Amino acid sequence: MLKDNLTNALASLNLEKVAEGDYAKTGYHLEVAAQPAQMPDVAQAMLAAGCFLESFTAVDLRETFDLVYHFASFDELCRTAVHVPLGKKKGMPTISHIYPGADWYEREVFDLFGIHFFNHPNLKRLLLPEDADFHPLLKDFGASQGND
Amino acid sequence: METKTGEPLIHLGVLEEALNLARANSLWPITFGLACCAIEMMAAGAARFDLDRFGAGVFRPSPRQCDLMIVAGTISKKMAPAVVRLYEQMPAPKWVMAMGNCAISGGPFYYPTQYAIVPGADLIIPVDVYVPGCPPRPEGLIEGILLLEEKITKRGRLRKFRDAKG
Amino acid sequence: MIELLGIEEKTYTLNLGPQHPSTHGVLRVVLEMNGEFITKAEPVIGYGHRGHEHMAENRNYTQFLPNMGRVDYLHALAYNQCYCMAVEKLLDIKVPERAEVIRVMTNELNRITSHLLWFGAYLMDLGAFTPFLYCFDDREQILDLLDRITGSRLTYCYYRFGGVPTDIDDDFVAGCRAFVSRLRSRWADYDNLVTKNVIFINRTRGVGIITREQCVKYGITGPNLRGSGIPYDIRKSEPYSAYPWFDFEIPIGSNGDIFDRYVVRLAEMEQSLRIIEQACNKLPDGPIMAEKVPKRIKPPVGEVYQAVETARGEFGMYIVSQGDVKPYRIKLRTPSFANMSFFPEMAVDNLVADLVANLGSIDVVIPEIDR
Amino acid sequence: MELVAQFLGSEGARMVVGLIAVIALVSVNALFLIWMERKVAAHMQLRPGPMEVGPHGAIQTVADALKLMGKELITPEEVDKPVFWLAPIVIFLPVLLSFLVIPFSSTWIIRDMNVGIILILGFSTLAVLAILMAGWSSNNKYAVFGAIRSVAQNVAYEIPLLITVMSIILMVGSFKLSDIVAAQSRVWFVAVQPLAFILYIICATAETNRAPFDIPEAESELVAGFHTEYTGMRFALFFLAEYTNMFIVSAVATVLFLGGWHGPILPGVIWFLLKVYAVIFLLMWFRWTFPRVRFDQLVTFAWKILIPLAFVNLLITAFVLKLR
Repeated sequence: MLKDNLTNALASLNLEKVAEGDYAKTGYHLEVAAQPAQMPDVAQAMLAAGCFLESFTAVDLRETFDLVYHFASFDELCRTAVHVPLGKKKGMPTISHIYPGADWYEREVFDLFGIHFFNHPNLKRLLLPEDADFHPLLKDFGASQGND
Repeated sequence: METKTGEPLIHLGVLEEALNLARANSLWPITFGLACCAIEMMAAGAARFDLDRFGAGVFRPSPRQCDLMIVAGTISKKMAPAVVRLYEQMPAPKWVMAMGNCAISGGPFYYPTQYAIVPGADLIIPVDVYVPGCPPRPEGLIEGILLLEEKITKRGRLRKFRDAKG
Repeated sequence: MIELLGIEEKTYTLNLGPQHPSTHGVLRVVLEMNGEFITKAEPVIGYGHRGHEHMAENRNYTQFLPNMGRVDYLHALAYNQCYCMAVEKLLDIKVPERAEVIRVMTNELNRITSHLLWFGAYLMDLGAFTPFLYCFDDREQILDLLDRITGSRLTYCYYRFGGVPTDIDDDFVAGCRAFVSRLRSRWADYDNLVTKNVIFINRTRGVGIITREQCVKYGITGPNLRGSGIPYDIRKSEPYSAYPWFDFEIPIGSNGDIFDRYVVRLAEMEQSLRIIEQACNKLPDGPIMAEKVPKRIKPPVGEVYQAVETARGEFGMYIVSQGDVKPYRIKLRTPSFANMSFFPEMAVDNLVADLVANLGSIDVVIPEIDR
Repeated sequence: MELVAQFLGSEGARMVVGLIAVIALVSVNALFLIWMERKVAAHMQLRPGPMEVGPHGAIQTVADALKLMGKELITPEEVDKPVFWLAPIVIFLPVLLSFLVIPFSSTWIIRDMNVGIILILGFSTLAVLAILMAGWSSNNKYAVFGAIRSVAQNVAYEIPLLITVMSIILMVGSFKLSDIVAAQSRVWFVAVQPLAFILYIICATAETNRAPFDIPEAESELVAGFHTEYTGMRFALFFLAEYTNMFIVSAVATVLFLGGWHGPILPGVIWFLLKVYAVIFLLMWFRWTFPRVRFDQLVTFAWKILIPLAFVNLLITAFVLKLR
């Protein structure tokens, strides 16, 4: 079972939380919470287990960011959600050297939230024009910015 | 030669009318789609609707060889300079059709704090015909083309049809 | 030879797009070229960025519903369905059986339109114009059917939280049956015109190979993945809606080249026809809307991830609810985004002609990448 | 001067009439062919094609031509101006001159030169020069691509074309087009030399840059190829040259393989034109059926398959002729 394998592999990483998810409610089989510095190790473990990075995004919780990585596998139904809390004005280690597909996801998050990723090979705006000076998905982006 | 905005230097009467008639019946659009509406534009050129019947089916990929720019879809702020540039690359006389609500006014994507789109093609280039819809049906696009013909020749099939209907 | 002559080899940049006939909209690829060979390809995306995710935070749940048809306008109903399912999961609504079957039927019809359009547009990329028109002719038949019950031709917004708003009638079922037999009779034409064409085979065999490892690293899904021989299809691996009730197969390729992807897409259309046929035969009676759908959608605090299989691959929606009438955060995990991020690796060391062939073969919809 | 006077004296009137007829034919033919292409394409694609301008869109191309004449002529700033202006004229001249030697019937021929076929093949090479000029001077990367591809393609396909034609010339023993037609009064050469005919049609498609060998202007790859930057009438000249070129290669195919003006009942000219348009229809059929060949595959195909085949064909022809 992939779920058990993953639980075992992640157990050695000393993470905050590795728990079974409520699949019927959230769609996760495994819920993980990790610190920013632990993320590359988690990604390495995921890759070793044959999982692919389904999606990566951030949620602006006003005081902090919540970074959410979703992993799944082509062989077995097992979706893992990894939540990483990140303080504002802090950076995040990249996992794009482990999952090249994360390259664009991280650029997108940088673009829309302004989160910096350390050691990212090509961290520049992805969706917005290069001369844009705002991060639209921050919760305080609103009446003052944008136009019209 | 004449420019789009100014009056022609010399009026050539019948020749001018013949030219306009030719122009109206040979509107070559540029292969240029921005979003959803582009699919309906393709559908209008395809088997069932066939824009080619009106001589408007020759989609040219190079702006240098086009007469008509169909702005089919949402113009994002990133894309806006490219749209203007394409318009400038087209040789006069040239026409622009705003297809779909996004190109007319920003459509469903326009709201007070939006940051991504240009609400309306007419903010960046002059538009001759507006075809509303989200997306407009191919019939709508054809009507737009006929309206443009009417605008160019000051008469047209469409007007005749409308008059007959009363 | 060049070294002998003492000529310095120089590369140059070629800007493909944002307006280029083969970029299917507004993609720009900055190419570094050595002669006709590509040494580096960097896609520049965002020319179709419309801010769907920002919009979601400024709309309530129902108001955001029409947006889904505009994320990926070619397979609008799958995106529509994903959003409905995600919200239904948040609200704990169970959709009636009849509605689920109707959803599957319309969704599969829509999948065929998407594959047909890919087929035509891809052949147009390769320089054959006529298949495009053939496909559009077939596609119009489906659009007629869907137009009758959904009211639009392209950007459908047919599914609602809890079911579907309008029921289908016998005419629709009869129309579906007629369409199934019509499209089946066309396969021979398509095969003769394209699949057996030597030029087509030469251009697609052994070109643009995607390996299993690359799929894992980039998160490639959909026919691109199945062309590489991995039978991963959300409809089977994580069955949703009415799919478990139907009998269908997941076609896979073996080499992972363009030709395999092409064959997989054609075979998928046939499988969709099978699903539609079965659905026509065993359409259950009953209500089409769940009973306890609240007037005001206000899900409890929580988060949900819902995935569906679209024509391009896995579409996932991540919704964070803070118990408000507006979603707190909606993330759209679009398949083309992941598929496209692999493109630079695919394009390198190939000819420009192959670049066009590769780009077409991964079946991207630009506004879906840019959202 | 004396030479010119002498030339005009003996053949002058014929030449002047001929040239006027050729120019008329070229324009009418191009207008007709473009209309025909659109109609053929449309009917193959389950649609009606031009319908509204004239009966069945018959004067659609007249409208197109008039419109193109009225368009602004843009000369982009960065182009090499003299070359840019010359290219459309240069591409048009050789195709015009080729008409001099085409035998429409035993009498309808402007000048029956004894090197007719060589003249046509020679002039057809000039068209490549014009494409190169157009692409190079445009100072546009896509256009340069188109130009370079065009040169490589034409060099590759001219060789098998020449060798194939050579096998026919061996059989007739003359470069004169009327002699070649006369030699087919009983059996058309397509029956004697089927392989040569196929080779010729393939090479002719490549020579005229038409699908599946339309890579110099490959729409989905190079936008519009070598004429990306051309507008209005200049672009129209390229268009006109393409269709006239089609007429010429089809006329040569008719002369070499399909018995030229020979045919029962109807006058020779009609038969000749019928055959030419039948070949053109074949070329159109190709275009609307096949996908585009990739550039390297195209060149490989020419060098590795067509040229050896053409040589084999030539050798067999020579051998059989020697035995007879």
